[in-house]
Amino acid sequence: MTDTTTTTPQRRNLWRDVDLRAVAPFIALALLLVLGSFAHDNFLTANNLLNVMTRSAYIAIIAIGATFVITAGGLDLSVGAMTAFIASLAIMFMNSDGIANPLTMVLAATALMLAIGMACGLTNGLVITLGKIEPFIATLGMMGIYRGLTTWLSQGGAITLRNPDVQAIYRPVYFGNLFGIPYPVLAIFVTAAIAAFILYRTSFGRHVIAVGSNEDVARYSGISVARVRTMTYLIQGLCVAGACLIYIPRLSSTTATTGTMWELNAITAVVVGGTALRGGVGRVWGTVAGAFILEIIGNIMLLTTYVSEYLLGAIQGAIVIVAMLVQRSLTRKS
Amino acid sequence: MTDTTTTTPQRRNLWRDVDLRAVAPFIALALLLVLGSFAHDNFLTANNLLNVMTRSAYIAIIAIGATFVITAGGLDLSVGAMTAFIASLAIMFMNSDGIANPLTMVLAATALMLAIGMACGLTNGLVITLGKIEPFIATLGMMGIYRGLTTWLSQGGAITLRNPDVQAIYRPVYFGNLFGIPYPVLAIFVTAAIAAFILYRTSFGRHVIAVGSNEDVARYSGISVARVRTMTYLIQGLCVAGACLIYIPRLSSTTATTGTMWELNAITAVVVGGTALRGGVGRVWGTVAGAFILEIIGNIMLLTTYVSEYLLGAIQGAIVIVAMLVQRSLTRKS
Amino acid sequence: MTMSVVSPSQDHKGFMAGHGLAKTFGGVEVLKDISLDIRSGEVHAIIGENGAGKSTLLKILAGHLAPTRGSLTIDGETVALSGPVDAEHRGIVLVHQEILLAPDLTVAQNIYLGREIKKGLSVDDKAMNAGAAKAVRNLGANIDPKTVVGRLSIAQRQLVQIARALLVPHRLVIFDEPTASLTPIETDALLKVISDISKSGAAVLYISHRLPEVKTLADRVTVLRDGKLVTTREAAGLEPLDMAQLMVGRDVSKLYPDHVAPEGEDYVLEVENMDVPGYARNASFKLRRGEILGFAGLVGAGRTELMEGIVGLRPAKGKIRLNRRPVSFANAGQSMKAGIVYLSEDRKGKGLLLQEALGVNLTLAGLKKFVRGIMLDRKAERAALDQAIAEFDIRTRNKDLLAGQLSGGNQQKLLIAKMMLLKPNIVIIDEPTRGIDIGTKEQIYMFIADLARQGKSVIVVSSEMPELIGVSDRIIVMREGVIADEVSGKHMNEREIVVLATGVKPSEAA
Amino acid sequence: QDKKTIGVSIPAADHGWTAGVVFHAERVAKKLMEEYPNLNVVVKTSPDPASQANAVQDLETQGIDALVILPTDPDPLVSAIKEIKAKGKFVALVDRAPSSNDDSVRDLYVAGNNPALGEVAGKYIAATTPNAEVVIVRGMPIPIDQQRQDGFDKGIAGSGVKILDRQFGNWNRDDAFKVMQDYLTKYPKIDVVWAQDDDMVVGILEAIEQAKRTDIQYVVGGAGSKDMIKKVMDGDKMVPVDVLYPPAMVGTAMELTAAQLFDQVPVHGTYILDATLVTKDNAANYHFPDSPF
Ligand SMILES: Nc1ncnc2c1ncn2[C@@H]1O[C@H](COP(=O)(O)OP(=O)(O)OP(=O)(O)O)[C@@H](O)[C@H]1O
Ligand SMILES: Nc1ncnc2c1ncn2[C@@H]1O[C@H](COP(=O)(O)OP(=O)(O)OP(=O)(O)O)[C@@H](O)[C@H]1O
Ligand SMILES: [Mg+2]
Ligand SMILES: [Mg+2]
Repeated sequence: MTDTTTTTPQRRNLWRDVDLRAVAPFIALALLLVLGSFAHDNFLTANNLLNVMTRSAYIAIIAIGATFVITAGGLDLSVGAMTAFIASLAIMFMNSDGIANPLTMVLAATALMLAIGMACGLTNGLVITLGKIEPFIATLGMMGIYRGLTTWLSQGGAITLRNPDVQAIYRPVYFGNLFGIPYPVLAIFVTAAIAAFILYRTSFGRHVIAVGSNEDVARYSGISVARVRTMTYLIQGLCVAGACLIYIPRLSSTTATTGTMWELNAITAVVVGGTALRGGVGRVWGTVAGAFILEIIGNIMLLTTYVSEYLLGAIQGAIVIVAMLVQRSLTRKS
Repeated sequence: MTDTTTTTPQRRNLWRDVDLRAVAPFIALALLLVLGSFAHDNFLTANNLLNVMTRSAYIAIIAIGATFVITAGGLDLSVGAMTAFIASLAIMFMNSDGIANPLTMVLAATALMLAIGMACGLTNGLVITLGKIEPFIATLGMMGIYRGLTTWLSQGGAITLRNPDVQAIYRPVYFGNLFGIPYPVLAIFVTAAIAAFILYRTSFGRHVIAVGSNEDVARYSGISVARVRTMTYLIQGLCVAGACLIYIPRLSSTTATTGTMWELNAITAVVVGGTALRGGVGRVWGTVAGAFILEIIGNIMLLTTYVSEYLLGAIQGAIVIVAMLVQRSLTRKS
Repeated sequence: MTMSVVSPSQDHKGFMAGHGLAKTFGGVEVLKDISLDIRSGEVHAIIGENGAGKSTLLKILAGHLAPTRGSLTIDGETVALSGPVDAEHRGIVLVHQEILLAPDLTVAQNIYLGREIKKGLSVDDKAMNAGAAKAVRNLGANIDPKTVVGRLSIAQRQLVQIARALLVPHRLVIFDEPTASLTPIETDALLKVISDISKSGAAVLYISHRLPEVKTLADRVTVLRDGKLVTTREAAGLEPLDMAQLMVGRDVSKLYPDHVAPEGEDYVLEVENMDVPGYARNASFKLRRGEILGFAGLVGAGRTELMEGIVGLRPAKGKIRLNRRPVSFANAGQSMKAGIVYLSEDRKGKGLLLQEALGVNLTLAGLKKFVRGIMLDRKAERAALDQAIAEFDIRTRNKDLLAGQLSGGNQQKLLIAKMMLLKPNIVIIDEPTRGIDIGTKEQIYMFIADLARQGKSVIVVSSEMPELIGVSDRIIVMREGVIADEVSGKHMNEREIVVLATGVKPSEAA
Repeated sequence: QDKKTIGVSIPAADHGWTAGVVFHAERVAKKLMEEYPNLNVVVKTSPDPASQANAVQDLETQGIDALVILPTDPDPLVSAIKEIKAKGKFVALVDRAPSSNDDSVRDLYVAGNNPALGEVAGKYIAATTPNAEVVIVRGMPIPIDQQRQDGFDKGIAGSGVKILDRQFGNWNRDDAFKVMQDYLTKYPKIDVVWAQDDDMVVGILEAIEQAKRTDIQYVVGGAGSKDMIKKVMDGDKMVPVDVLYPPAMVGTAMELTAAQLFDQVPVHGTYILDATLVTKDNAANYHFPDSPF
């Protein structure tokens, strides 16, 4: 009961701080939109922006899963390879002609993808928690395994969806839209909303944050740390499967190099979105903003005519660093 | 000092523990050597083993630098791209014909590489410490920058050392040997010895460990955390330059893809060697063992005839995981 | 060994008992053959020197550690506790000596962690915030339940931790030094909570180094020494000095050394208009050569932050003169070079590398002294450790232990030894005896007085009023980030200090 | 006349051959814009199929009249290309054909011949050293590589040529060096190495030289980098031939597309370039010292 007057200014300060931290990625996003409007006249058209959002869908959805893993203090480098693996298996399944009705086929393939995604995520989680191996190394190893299996499945070539009926029925999942909003964009927001609910409004989400914040505390509180960790990888697996769901109708084909570097993109999206790599803080909507940011950088680079294409990579790297600096300076001022 | 008689068993126990933890990677290495001897008759020949050790030199030397960065609680994903960048600049310099004497030219190029390496490392360090950006993201951005600059320097093609005199005088640095031991192998051991001395026997090394172990404690002990962190990136830059020194004479050329994935290999070597990614523990000699382990896995895969070439990646990934499991189980038993 | 068993009083039923408990860490037996019973409705205090094994015993009772030998019974039945959660289900809760809270979660989220209140699928944050606010208020504290724990002071965290433990249905509440980081006001509130718990019929086990507190609160007292149980007695009839004697095994008659307060204008440190944004405003004070200056205040008064601002550990504005010369420090390294050292109140988070050996910790701040050429002189480091162990009476059976394996009090001594290696002229000690036994306290007070006698100056920041009064020449009282006033001589008494610290006249205070 | 824009989408310069593609695309773009004052050519590079699909979309956003595309990987890009085609734009596909390569995908197809690249190399080896024991360093596990392998197998069919091993060198000099070093450890006798890519030959030659092995008679690469062509020209014993797979084909496609837009020359159909065998006699024709490749 020391004194109530002192609490108030302190609390207000705190609030301002929390807000800015969460808002920073959106400010970075807004700045990029302004920058983009200088790059090309067509940049700020609904068409272009919807294109960009649509194609950021896989990374965004994978990154939403990564938000859970990272919030719990983990890391998953295998998601890119896992995408290739799951998508390859699904296409092979749809090529198998076991089911005559194309719609049933697509639904069965969807179920299969989700099942494989969960199995892969579970494997990652168990290798890490039961094997007690650092997530970085464990998932790097799993990345080799998924990638290798994909190469083997494709026998070095491409795996292409052959059945035109299946293709026809599946295609709108990427190219279709609801009231003008492409399905993949809807998928991002639905996934993010569910994820935000789980992370912020359920006890499981609370436990995820606790495990990432201080493992010992979580353990003493009766939380099964290994279970929670494993579950985050399972969620990651599900999200990867979700990404595959949207990915397949777009290109209808996979190769051994599908999804290379996606793990780094996903992690970048998460971190640019304000989630700390050390764990304990997770920002689902920030992650979505992060994924948009990455894709918009690429879009601007492609629309502008001033930059040598040899330097694209350099400028993308520089913009990511600048985006982080903007975030940091915003946060510090508060 | 209540009871002296009990001291002895305690210490012995402790020693056993410390020893096994440090020895584990070497045991994994020995197991791999046994495994390899089944893969092919020529595996255990001096020739093959020296080949493998020689070509592990770049990763080993880069990984020794990474040991410092990781021990201080950091991470550097830019090392592969930095290798390509430094080597490209050095080759362009040697192609410039500014210095007539080839020996002087090589020496000048060496000095240049070390200087650029330090500059790159310093840049990484300052972006992280001054910019207060997570090392993962900061160095991912820098990776894009170095890689982009390399692509731009080479205009997408190869940068090849043209002067035959320079080539002739430089070539032995990779292909020559001292009493049968190839120079690159010597370089690994000399670098590791110096690194071990710095990390374990100097006050700077102690500070590196303290910063990685608990940043606040280090700060309250009057250690300049930012300075120590930056210095570890500088050391990493120097090690990358050292790796370039050996890399250039091998193929006398670089391309925009030189050094891709080396960052992941280096980090894997460090972790397989027993250094913890969370910082505070650094094992220089373990890192060297880790680099050998990675290279030997690749070597065994190529020598064996039982495995489909499509599955190599999968099996490499699996072996890395198994190697970590072996380590963990050894450590736990103690 | 004297082992006097007291006949159980009729109104207290036995709840739990330990029989022949022993615990071995890496070959060293730190607990030997301990048998004790705990009765419902009693407050049972455990006292002993630092490293006597108190925390270890309590951890065994709460299921955090398994005993190497011996057994536990609850309600007469032998049980094997599989872990803290199992113990909690049986109504046994432990409030740790160390802070165990998730720094990224809010107060309410921590209090309800692992037992969230749910509403359908989602968690009911409203209910939990309300519950947490109430739980904290019951402890006499005022902490916003939506504050992130990482922003709380040590004392506030301690209170949150207690609130969390008390939320579970409990039959035995175990407190490991709950008052160590609390100021008198919070202490009083907590002591009241403790006696309420026992009145409600649950048992309380309780460790404290504050013997007068034990005297007023405990029904029975168990004394540990060197891992052995010395005695269990009714508290009535045991005076603090008797307790001290039982603990230490010798007479402890005079806790505070004599020290003559220096006078005059020989100021070594002058602080003017110091602002530490968010924590302290406009602080000015002067420190004489050979003086011991106390800093009093409530939890959250900003003393720690002011000191950290002065030595360069936090951004701060203001004038500092050292020996009349203006100085300013950008980091702790600079202030150390100038001869000022600061010992953090947070020895685990900011004082010691818990995962490193004692020697590494000891020499970390003064490492320069151990460099020969470019190499570290490990022999000299080892010699320094031997010397520090002897000089500061660090109780460790093994010099190869990690700092985290020392008992709390011995960690504090190691921290003092570490900073003294720098041979400073001005020493700022924050909560110097937090968690330290009475025998060691005496040593630390002696040490502080010795420093002053040698012409060095000491600033003592402490929440323990008797200690401040006993050891200081002069006391500055802070309230809400501002220096309220300064007291010395006969004005240095608890009443006047509390009035200054709270800004409330004694008549108004409830 | 109206202003017209040609969008050119090609792989990023990530190894020698693609660098050549970028070089020639830029060279021809500049040339065409001089020739046709009303023409604007936009060249964009992408590292993988997914980002190339994005790039195609972005070119469309910018507004183009024709697309010249050399896909990083053809099958995954079919939908993206069809999208453009559906809007009535002229589409020229270069080099890499999807499994269904018909008019619904493109108007013009200009191609090197991947199977032929393998076949020509195989035939040469079968003819020169009919009973050779050959090791192969493959590229990356993607379809182009597979087509070349199949072509090679067809080329050696019926001869006594024996394939000892095929491993991936990832079109990368360093990896090729490693693979070759291990081949040399693994096989006491190797007659011929086929690498199907000149970049990798650089690493292979170094590994052979280091081992001082004399059993290897020669190495066959592919694509026609200036360094390898130079070696053929100079009569290097280890590199007697090279198989052409000219990155300049992208320029051909661009020129044809410009002609279609401005000169109303009908250029629909398929143009397949030969996988010419470069020998000492004809090497001079294929040596471009200024190209980065
Ligand atoms: N994990 C451990 N490994 C080795 N020794 C330990 C460990 N934990 C405690 N000890 C040792 O056990 C002894 C008793 O420690 P404990 O923490 O129970 O003391 P305490 O009575 O609570 O002291 P304090 O009053 O200082 O908190 C000490 O000598 C300590 O060094
Ligand atoms: N990291 C932080 N961020 C924001 N506010 C903080 C932080 N740490 C502490 N505070 C607040 O700063 C104020 C002063 O801190 P603190 O309680 O440490 O002061 P003190 O006078 O040293 O008290 P103590 O008796 O605990 O040492 C308190 O209101 C506390 O809640
Ligand atoms: Mg204790
Ligand atoms: Mg304080």
